[in-house]
Amino acid sequence: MEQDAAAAGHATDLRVRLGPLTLANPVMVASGTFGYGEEYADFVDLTRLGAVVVKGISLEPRAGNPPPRIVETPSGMINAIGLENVGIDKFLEEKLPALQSRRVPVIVNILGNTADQYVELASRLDGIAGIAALELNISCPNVKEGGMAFGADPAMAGHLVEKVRRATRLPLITKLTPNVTSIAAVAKAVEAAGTDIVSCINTVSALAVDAFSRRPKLANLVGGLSGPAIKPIALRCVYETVQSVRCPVIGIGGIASAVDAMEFLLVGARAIQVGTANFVRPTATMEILEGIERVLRFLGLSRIEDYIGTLDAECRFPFAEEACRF
Amino acid sequence: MEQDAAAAGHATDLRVRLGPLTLANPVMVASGTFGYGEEYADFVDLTRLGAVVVKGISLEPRAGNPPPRIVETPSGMINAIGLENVGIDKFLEEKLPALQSRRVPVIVNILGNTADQYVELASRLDGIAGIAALELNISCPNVKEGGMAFGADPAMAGHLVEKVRRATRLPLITKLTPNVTSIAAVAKAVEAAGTDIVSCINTVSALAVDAFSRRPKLANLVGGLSGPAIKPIALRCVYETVQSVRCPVIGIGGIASAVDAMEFLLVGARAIQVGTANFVRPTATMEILEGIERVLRFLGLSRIEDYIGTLDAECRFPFAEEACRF
Amino acid sequence: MGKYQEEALILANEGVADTTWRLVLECPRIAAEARPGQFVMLQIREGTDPLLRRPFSFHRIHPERAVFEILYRVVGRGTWWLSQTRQGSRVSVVGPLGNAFRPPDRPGPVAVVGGGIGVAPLYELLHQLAKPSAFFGGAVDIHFFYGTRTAAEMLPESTFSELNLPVHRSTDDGTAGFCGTVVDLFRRVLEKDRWRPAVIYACGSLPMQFAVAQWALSRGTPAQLSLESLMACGLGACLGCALPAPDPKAPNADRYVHVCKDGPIFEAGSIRWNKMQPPPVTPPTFVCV
Amino acid sequence: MGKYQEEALILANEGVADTTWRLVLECPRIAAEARPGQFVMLQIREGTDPLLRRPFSFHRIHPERAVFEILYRVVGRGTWWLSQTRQGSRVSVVGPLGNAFRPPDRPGPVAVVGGGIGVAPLYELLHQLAKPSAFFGGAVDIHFFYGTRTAAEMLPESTFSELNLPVHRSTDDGTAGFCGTVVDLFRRVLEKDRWRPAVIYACGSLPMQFAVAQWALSRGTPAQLSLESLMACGLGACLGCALPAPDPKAPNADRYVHVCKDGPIFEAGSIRWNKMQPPPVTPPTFVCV
Ligand SMILES: Cc1cc2nc3c(=O)[nH]c(=O)nc-3n(C[C@H](O)[C@H](O)[C@H](O)COP(=O)(O)OP(=O)(O)OC[C@H]3O[C@@H](n4cnc5c(N)ncnc54)[C@H](O)[C@@H]3O)c2cc1C
Ligand SMILES: Cc1cc2nc3c(=O)[nH]c(=O)nc-3n(C[C@H](O)[C@H](O)[C@H](O)COP(=O)(O)OP(=O)(O)OC[C@H]3O[C@@H](n4cnc5c(N)ncnc54)[C@H](O)[C@@H]3O)c2cc1C
Ligand SMILES: Cc1cc2nc3c(=O)[nH]c(=O)nc-3n(C[C@H](O)[C@H](O)[C@H](O)COP(=O)(O)O)c2cc1C
Ligand SMILES: Cc1cc2nc3c(=O)[nH]c(=O)nc-3n(C[C@H](O)[C@H](O)[C@H](O)COP(=O)(O)O)c2cc1C
Ligand code: FES
Ligand code: FES
Repeated sequence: MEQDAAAAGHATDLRVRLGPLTLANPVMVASGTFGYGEEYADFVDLTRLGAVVVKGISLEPRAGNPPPRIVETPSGMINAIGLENVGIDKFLEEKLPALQSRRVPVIVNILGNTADQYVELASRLDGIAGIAALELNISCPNVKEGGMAFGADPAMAGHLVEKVRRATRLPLITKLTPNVTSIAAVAKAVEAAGTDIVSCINTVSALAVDAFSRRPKLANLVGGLSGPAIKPIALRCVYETVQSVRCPVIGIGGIASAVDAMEFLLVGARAIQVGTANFVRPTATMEILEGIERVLRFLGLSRIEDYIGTLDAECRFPFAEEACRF
Repeated sequence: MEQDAAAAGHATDLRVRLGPLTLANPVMVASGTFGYGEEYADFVDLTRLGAVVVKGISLEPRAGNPPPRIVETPSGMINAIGLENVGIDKFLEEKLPALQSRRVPVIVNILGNTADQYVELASRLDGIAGIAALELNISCPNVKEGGMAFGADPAMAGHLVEKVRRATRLPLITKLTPNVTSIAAVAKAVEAAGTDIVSCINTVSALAVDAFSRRPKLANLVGGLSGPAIKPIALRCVYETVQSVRCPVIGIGGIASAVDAMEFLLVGARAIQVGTANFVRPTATMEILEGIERVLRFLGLSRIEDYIGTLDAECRFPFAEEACRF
Repeated sequence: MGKYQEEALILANEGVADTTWRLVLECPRIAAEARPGQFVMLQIREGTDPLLRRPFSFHRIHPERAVFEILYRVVGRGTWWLSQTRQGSRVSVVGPLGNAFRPPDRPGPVAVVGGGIGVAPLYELLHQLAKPSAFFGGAVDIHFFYGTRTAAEMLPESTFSELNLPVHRSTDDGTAGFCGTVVDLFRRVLEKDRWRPAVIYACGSLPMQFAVAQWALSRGTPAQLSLESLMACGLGACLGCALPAPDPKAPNADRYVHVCKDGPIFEAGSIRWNKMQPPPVTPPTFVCV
Repeated sequence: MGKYQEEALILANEGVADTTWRLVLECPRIAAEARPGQFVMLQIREGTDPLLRRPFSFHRIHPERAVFEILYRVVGRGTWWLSQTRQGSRVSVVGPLGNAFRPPDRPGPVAVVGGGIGVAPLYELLHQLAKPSAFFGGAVDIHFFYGTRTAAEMLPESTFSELNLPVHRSTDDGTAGFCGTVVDLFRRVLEKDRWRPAVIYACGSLPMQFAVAQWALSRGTPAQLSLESLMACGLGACLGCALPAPDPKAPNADRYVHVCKDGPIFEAGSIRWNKMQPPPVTPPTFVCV
């Protein structure tokens, strides 16, 4: 990695517009993988992130699932944290102020068991300074109620988004699950219901067991698969979503390098979130940010907007003309 | 790996019953990853396999998709072969006799664009000696027509199975796709329609692109993800399927070692298929077979039937009683 | 005190007992701030297999040489590959993480109880306890109990000779020292010699730590235990490393502490032992399948 | 002739030119049956990253010493890690795979054209061509054309001295030999020296092989080309390594040959060049991200 590349960075325009939301650059962190930001302050200059998406917040504090909560799998991990979180009161009192003082856009990921809980969360967060957007988690596979139940059905998802839409003026991101027959159908439903932005994907429903003790490796049995293993699935979901809606799409899933991030932008994501990679390299987001600039410069582009969605899906045959002579 | 373990193997009873189908052991190879058997004859004693599932066969020969057809991903690969195959006539003339002479049960994986094509394939294969079962591929994500279209909808899948059921007396395996909201719903539908056995999973729909050339890495754009990366997804699908149907289930997806195979048996699969691992280690199936015996012996079991489906999903707390004193 | 991500240089990586290796790393910023009981997250090798870092305690800290050591047991793919890594290569290290052992908060003899690879973090602790004024501020009467399954797994006696303190040894199979578990030995010595530790430090398998905790709780003796959990981040972000903890206000409600930020050093009473689950034991023969 | 899966011992693994390495493997069964033009599938390292084996041609075969060599260019993660593997370790190898170069089927001078790392399989071919009676059954008039992008990437002259044949060199940037592509050089030499090869053997980048194929097809000269494709199995089972091929009966229908079993050596006319797609070129700077 050339050091000068990062230094000369300001030549490249990394700003991205996602409907009502404008970010200084497309690199965010994914909910649940970056705590409330402070946890990474020793490794990441938080002000340089496009946005910080905080751990999913519910009305009441949640204890989460019993351990074991995580297990490693080939190029991935399964988690069943069970949405342990401090609850909205403590979040607003303790966690948000620290983040606000860092001057980075904060996106609050919210989760409820019922539509009313989502609505209440959204309206309580509505007026608050320093919150750039809400991300509706309707796609968590690790909790018994709510979560994925909403996200797996286009009609239910649309219904929920409609209600939440009325409760807040904040830009609204709806986070989709890949565990459906057609992610495009869900994306269309939530777009019609008024979401400003769609983000995908949440984790892939998965299971791990121990062949010797004959017990599940997670107390919750089933959990959510994340990390590089799911990148090809995420990329397909993002591509399908981009093809089916007009609203901006945020790409998530297995992004661990600048090249990974560029792949999502290439298929049309207007921003990306880095999740599991933060665990592997706490400095991952900074490396990705610098890498994106480097790749753009290599490609001779000065604006990231000129790269987004430029996948060339046609087959071309460079030898076609000459070879036809024989 | 202790050599004597393999030698002493006959002490362990590896026979498994899958409804009308009885296999000498639960280790099969997955369709499309083992050619027509002959390709692996230098590495594998074919007679020792539970069964060989051949590459998907259609009525007419198929050329398959243009290259590139495969791409490596983290702990996995995506393929979009496009079901290249020799067609049923050449299969019966050239490929089947070679396999029959090896005296290994042959399972024929079949695929059509229409229900009628499946039916015709099934009836043509019905009377033929040396065919142990049919596997209905209603789950291939790499072809435009047929394939996954049937497998993604419980009603359509059921309808197809019903028709094929009437066309053959051979044991009928239906192979399910993981790319659905509820694999249990599809499994129930095909069971009700008369399938004898369910196998899962086929590949996971996925995409890979090249950030520099800005082109897809597969000519077909989308392909199917396989290999260790998908094992946790496959295990979850198999578990859900086993919980929802009474018919036997065959586990497929990312199996690369004996321990992997045991995990699928543990959640209730009555046999397994080894796919991508054959590419990585041509001898994989033999190593898995020997490893299964070794693990069973370690666990003090002499019959594999005593292991199948014995997952203990309860949480237990060994210190509970003593610790309560404080 | 910060946390760092450093590319450490491997100065040595050598077997010191059966399945037990010692890794010596040049890693200036982390070595400068490391305290006994804390740990690092180590990336085994480049690429995505294994994906997650692995946690290891500081076994010995030499800030003056910009070096620290870890002692590890080969139990799975990660530690197996680590043992194959050669001197002169680099590994990525994140640390120092977690809390540290606290100095004894009351005068009197100190018992340090290590089972198996649990000796790893205790070794630096013993050094700091034994060094006058560094950790405790005075000479301490230290009794070190050290047990393994068998003699071959035991660190050689010379490892401890510079510490100049009594080492009580046990092996489960009696091939060295007392025949039995290290907790049996601990109980036996205390009974025989008729003394009581003012403070206990312990690290080892979960059943062993449970036994120590029970002993300590029943007698009201403070015991600092180094506990483990599966970890993804080591930074308090993923919330993966939860252990059940008592909630004084609601004894039956679920409440969790997190090993990487609330620990790894816990008081015996701060864990809800009746909800603890030891990890499944995979037989070593299949470790590298 | 069988195929084998062997755990080969690495006797040497050393850089021989810019980004170019030579791997010497002790691998008795495969070395005994290997022929020039064939290849092996090599597992880079234990574990699932990278998952698939990588194909490499035989660069040199010494059946009498149970040894063969491969010559490889570091272009991605797999070849990078391979270059980090040390002498004394083992790698799993599957082979020998694919067809081999066929001896020239007509008398007359033979042209061997290698571009970049494409020189790898040609080296053993040259040895067999040059050895009286081994491959061709007589002394052959061999002309060897060898081009790289720049001098630093070129194998040292000494590599070819034992072959005792004319080596025509080119570099794209003119830092050694003729300035231009190896095909430019080939055309130029033929024009100047006024001879025509009876048979051509070639290996190199796809555009280079295309140029050779066009030249050969337009003159009716038989040309054996060593082609590449992404591979999963190397055994004809996955059908992943397809290349478009002409179907004499239905010129516009899709038909594919498979590099691992129908190739890697193809006659220039057996490929449908107007449907060929060169692989995307990833810049080397980002190769190890
Ligand atoms: C704070 C802390 C400090 C530790 N200090 C040391 C030390 O100094 N020396 C030492 O040898 N070991 C130490 N461990 C345990 C060490 O992290 C594991 O042995 C190691 O991660 C196993 O990796 P593996 O890939 O070889 O095993 P795997 O193949 O991943 O698993 C093999 C076994 O190790 C257990 N294991 C896997 N990952 C972890 C993990 N992250 N934490 C705990 N157990 C795990 C599994 O449950 C399984 O039983 C410590 C653990 C923690 C949490
Ligand atoms: C029959 C055959 C013989 C070969 N012989 C040699 C040889 O003797 N010496 C040599 O240096 N190379 C040879 N190659 C090419 C070599 O296999 C690739 O360079 C290698 O697989 C790249 O691996 P990687 O992990 O470093 O690259 P990756 O990071 O996987 O990819 C980097 C680049 O290499 C290309 N590539 C990746 N995998 C393959 C593959 N399986 N086949 C072809 N290209 C690939 C990719 O398209 C990409 O452009 C041969 C290929 C074939 C098919
Ligand atoms: C430990 C962990 C906790 C997570 N918690 C949340 C959460 O609270 N809310 C949410 O919407 N997604 C959550 N996710 C999902 C991630 O935000 C992300 O969608 C997913 O991990 C895929 O991205 P990755 O592969 O980059 O990790 C969590 C993921 C992990 C690994
Ligand atoms: C190259 C390739 C070709 C395949 N062809 C078929 C096929 O023809 N019919 C079918 O039902 N499944 C096919 N599959 C899917 C496999 O049989 C299997 O379901 C899938 O690969 C998951 O198993 P694995 O992870 O062990 O490979 C193919 C898979 C691969 C990788
Ligand atoms: S390991 Fe992530 S919170 Fe402790
Ligand atoms: S690589 Fe599998 S068929 Fe050629």
